[in-house]
Amino acid sequence: MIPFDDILAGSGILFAVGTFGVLTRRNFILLLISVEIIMNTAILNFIAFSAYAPGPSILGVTGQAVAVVLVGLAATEVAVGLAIVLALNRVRGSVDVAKAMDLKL
Amino acid sequence: MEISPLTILLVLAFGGTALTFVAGRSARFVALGTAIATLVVTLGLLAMFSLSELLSYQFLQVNTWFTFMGAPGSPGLSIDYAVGIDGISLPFLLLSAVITVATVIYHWGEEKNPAGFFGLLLLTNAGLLGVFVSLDILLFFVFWEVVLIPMFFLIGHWGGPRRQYAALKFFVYTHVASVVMLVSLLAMVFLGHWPSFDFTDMTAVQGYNASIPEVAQVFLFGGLLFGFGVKLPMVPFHTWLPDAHVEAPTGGSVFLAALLLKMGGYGLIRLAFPLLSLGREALTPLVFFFAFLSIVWGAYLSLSQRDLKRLVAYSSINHMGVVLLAIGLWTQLGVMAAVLLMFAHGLVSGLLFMISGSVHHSFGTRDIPSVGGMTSRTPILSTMLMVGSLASLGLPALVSFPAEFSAFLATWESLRYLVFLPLMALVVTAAFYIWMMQRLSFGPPHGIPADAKDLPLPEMMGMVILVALIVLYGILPFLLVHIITVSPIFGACYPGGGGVCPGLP
Amino acid sequence: MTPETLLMAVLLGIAVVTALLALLAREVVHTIIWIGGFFVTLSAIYFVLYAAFLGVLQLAVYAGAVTILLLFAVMVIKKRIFVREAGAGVGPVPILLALALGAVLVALAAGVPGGTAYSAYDVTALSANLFTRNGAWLLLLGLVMLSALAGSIHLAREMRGAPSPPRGGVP
Amino acid sequence: MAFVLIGLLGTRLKNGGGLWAVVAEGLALVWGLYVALSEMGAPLPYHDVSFVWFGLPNGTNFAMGTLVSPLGALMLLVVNGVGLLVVVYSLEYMGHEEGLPRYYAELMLFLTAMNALVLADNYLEFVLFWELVGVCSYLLIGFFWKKPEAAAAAKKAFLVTRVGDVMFFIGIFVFFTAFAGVVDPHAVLYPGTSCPGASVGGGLPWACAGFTFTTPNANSATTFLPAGIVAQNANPWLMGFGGVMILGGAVGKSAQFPLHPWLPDAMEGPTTVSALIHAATMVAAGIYLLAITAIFLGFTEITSLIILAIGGFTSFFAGTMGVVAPDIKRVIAYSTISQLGYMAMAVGASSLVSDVSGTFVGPGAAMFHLFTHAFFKALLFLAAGSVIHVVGTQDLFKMGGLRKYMPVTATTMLVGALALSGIPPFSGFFSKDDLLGLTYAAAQADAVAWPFFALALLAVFLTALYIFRLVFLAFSGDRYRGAPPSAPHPGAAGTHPPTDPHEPSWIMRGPLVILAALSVAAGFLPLLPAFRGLLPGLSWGLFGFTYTGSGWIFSTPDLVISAISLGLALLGLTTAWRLWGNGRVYALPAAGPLPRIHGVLLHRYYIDDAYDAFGRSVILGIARGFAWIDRYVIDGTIHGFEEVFSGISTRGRKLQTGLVSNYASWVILGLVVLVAFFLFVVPHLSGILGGG
Repeated sequence: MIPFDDILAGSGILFAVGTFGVLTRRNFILLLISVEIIMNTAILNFIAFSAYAPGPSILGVTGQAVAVVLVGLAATEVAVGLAIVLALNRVRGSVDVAKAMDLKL
Repeated sequence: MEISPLTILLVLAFGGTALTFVAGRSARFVALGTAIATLVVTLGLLAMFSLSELLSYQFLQVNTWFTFMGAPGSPGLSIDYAVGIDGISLPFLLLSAVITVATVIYHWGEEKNPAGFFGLLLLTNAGLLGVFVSLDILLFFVFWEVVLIPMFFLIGHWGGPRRQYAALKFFVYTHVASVVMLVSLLAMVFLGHWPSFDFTDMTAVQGYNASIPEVAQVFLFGGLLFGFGVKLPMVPFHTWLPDAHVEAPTGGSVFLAALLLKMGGYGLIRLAFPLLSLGREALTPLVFFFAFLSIVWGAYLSLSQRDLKRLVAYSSINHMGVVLLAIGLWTQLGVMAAVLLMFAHGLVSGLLFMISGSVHHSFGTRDIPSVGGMTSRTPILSTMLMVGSLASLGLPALVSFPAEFSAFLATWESLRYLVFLPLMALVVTAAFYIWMMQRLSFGPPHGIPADAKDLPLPEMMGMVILVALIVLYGILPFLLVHIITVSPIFGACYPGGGGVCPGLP
Repeated sequence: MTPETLLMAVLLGIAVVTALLALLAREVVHTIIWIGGFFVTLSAIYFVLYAAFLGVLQLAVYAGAVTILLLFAVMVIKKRIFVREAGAGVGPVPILLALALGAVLVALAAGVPGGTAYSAYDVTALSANLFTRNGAWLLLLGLVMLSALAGSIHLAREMRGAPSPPRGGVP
Repeated sequence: MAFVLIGLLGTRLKNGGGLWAVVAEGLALVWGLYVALSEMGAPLPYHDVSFVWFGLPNGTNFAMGTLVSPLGALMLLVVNGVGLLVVVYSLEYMGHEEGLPRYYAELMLFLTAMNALVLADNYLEFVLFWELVGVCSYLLIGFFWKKPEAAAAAKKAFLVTRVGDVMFFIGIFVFFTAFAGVVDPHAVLYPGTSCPGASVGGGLPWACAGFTFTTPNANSATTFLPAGIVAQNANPWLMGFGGVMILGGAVGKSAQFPLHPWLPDAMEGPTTVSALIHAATMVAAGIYLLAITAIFLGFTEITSLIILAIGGFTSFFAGTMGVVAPDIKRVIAYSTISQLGYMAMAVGASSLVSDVSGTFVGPGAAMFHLFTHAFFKALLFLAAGSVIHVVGTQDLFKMGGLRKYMPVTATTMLVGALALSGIPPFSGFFSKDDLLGLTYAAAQADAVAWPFFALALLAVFLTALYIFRLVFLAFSGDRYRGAPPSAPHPGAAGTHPPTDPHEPSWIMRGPLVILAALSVAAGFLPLLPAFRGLLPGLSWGLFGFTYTGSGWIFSTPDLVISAISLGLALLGLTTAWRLWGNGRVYALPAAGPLPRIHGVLLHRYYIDDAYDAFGRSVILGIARGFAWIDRYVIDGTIHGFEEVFSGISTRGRKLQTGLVSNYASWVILGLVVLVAFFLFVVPHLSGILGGG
């Protein structure tokens, strides 16, 4: 008997933690890490639901399959993110997002 | 997997578009090649089209693109790549292909970034083909948007002095309409619990929609009416049209009037009217109101215009008002007339906008009072103007006549004495064309620059193609009508077609 | 409370704590250590949920590769990149928002009943699924990775001609 | 036989000169004669070819085909006979103009359309060629397009007839629905004709019933008439309405009272075109329509009375304007309107009479007058054309004494004038006598018709007055009033300065002589039994003696009417001689009511001005008003929205701090709200939207 509500609640809290990081940290690397936390909660949910699906079913395996894809996606994202960090550091000499306010109109 | 010819058509159209974009200096050859290839495939479809397959779409190809899994036990919702045509979409395909060929030829001498220009034209065409063949709501919407974007750039980059304003107005109007349309379509799918987004089986879809309560249907129908009506355009949502037409380059105007407006009417016939019967019944008076308003409004506004392009633009509003009226009647005669009239209007308004463009090239202005007696200097252009005007006001033996006659006859059958209203507007329509011709073509020449030239060959070729079709289908309308009536909307109404008409009374 | 429930609660608790510590740590190296712990904890949760392959994947990709990558990035930048967060920088709004989000998500989870996890998905079933039915996604992922690769290289190369950064401008 | 039509079209496309046109038209005439002769042998309509023009799944078919009927055969004779002579005449008359290929092309299209109209077997086809005839007349009237007046006249002709066409459309719609789709006028005129060639086109319903609008339920022409009467009884209002609408079409085309102003203006076209329009093609189409649909129009008495009233009034009304017009062509134009009024009156009268006696007399009298009128009107126009050709002006007061320069023209013109005024033994007398007798009978049946009968008699006087005014002003006397070599009338057809007026060549004189001979002979044709077969219900009378086909019947009222009309005509003739004969030019008294009346007549009762003012102020006013609303109200509303949104966004852009964290905050806030919405609100909504 797996307590799915616990898992979902836990992943919800983790999601909130990640969000907190995104909202408050100004270091780009930490931002990246926060996003990774959020990503992982999503993967966790997929796995939880795949386990929750009754029986050997297409739905169950598909959940895991999607999770695999997501792991790959998240890894890619880290790679690109770090490339950006390097570029940012080279151009601005800082990885502080507050200083990279190019989005302002 | 069976590949439908329609898929080949789409691949051809989009592939040719891509090639045109990168073709650089030789873009016009690539564009013409693509356009002609598209036309050939369309003619092939015309030849292969079966007149006896009355109840289903032809050249059907349905592949599930992906499926949203529903909760365990519920069927889920699939998005399909579903294409197919019937007699209602085939004329539009033909129109689209022909207009593209004619426009490319007309613009043979385009100087300003031809690769971009022809590429965008072809992209519009490809999107239009997609709209007319797609039988899945999301696919339909995707192609719908594909059509709108290149037109924005055509107006905004190649247009006249106020092109920025016009392009933005066009964009905002059509996208607000698109959003409303999309929301209504999605709501229809969800509220009706469709198993997939495709609507290849009209009877089945009508069955799903029967479970939608009337209140919701009225809202959905209203949303679709607005979404398609802006495109049509119906008064009072029409003011984007004159601006867009006036500022757009000639080819853009031709596409706008001849093809983009038809998307609205096509959407109404394909989606709004057959699928939402309760909403239709409730809102039909509103449809008639808008239709009459558009007819009268368009006619009178044309009369007050000085700019030739604006005049033609407002006359489009008038004609599309008749189309809306004919669709609104929702009888066999009415729907047939609407499709025929849209086809006719596509050819005729395309011709008239080409003429307006040529008038502008030759005389440097489109202001009607400041040019006169052009018959003596540019007889060919003047003749074309006369043919176009006479065709537009419904001269027999030209394609508009059977269409308008049927539309008004159908109106009489359903609405009796109300037919006076559009018919009186018909007199005004005749008045503004005849008056325009009197001022532009006849009388002693004035306001004609010394270097005014008659039509260059490419422009004339473009027009001649359209004139030939206008005459052909004017004399032999059954060539088209026989096709139009082969559709699931008409299908079961044939004797021996099953007895129950799912679509039309 | 079954042992499984207890185990799960403990693991989730560890995950939350490590994640928080990672975000609140003062040194970036500490952050990376904590986040490594977080990844390992998640991998353990996957094992408990009978998703063994995912657990291994998590260990290899996240706890291994990603963590090392982060560390590597820190080393390349070669600065005290950890910017000390001033207390004033964290207003009440983000915290409140995060709390609200957490509350909403927990409320969302509350209605879900428990169930028995199915244990028989082995790597064979997974790969069969992944390479047939969901092959398109894998293909798509490949494309994304390829373009990400190209993008990363481009980002690295782009800066060669760029004006040199104002060195020493960093506190 | 449609082959010949196609041949005509083919010729039209490639012809560059008039000879082709002459050949084509000659062939058409030969064919018309052949058709007419065969119809005389067997006076029943028959179908030739037909096909579905387009059709619908529910069985509604719109067909095209040819139907040869006695009336149609008569019209073929008229159209192609006059057409041939006009084309021959054009060879010289138009010889010096620019754009001849265009002229002949349009002329041939005009004649082709008219031929096809006559042969049309249903209303849709009829209206198709009817419109085509209208457009051709538009093009031909505007042939001298450099003249602003010509362009304006062409516009007027098109628009005024368009109003009539719109009514005609509605009339067709009415009949289409009232008769369950079967609308074949010929089947009514000749009861007993049944479904010939039912196998044509695979035995579809339309092959029967006269290729008409048909529906699956009503495909038998033989049962048509009773069904029609049932329909009439069921809804007399609708039938009357439809009849009036059809009449509207005919009124527009035949230039009857409210819609007449285009015809005098149409004189801006070449004279040959005027001859064609007035004698054989355009205006005749309106009367032909009235004739073949007379049975429908007669369903309600009020419709018949309206027709009679319009016709009678127009005949008088146009005559008054003809008396003062200074332009030679306009005088003849008014006479056309007046004579068409007679024909319309006869159609109305025949319906009234048939109501009383229970048998349908048919519009034979009207068609007979159309037949004779075609010849003498073409004659008058062509003679006037030859005068204009020679003297270079259209102003009657600048002519005079032309008889000695151009005796042939003068003589033929005189023949035409005598025929027009109805003086025996010229053809106009016989046909007009029939009309008046019929109207008298109608007046006995319905007292409302009396005033119009009186007006028609007055019009006889006026006819003689104005036509002899023309003849005397132009030809009599010794003095030529034009100041030779006057500047040619601007743009008048084929002008060269008249240093010495002389007769034109035989190419122009030949048609005049032929037409003059026909103007005499046409009156006696009804004595031939074969010819009578073409005109149902026609009687031929001479001073009270009516020839019935087998013997003579005498009736006193007929004698009285003949005598009165002859007396009035002679009175008009002598009055004209007193006022304008022998070189006199009647000068108006300076005082009294006459100058004022003259002014009103010269301004055509101000009707044209009223129409112009209506068009300019009301229609254009509405248009400008709509344009204003479009610009300021509708677009203004849109721009108002724009203001609001741009105001919001100006404020909103301050929220764009550029800090990623802040953007993220908004995203999260949105997420929270959305999730909360779905969690707490949506469950309550689903009940409202009915599932989902």
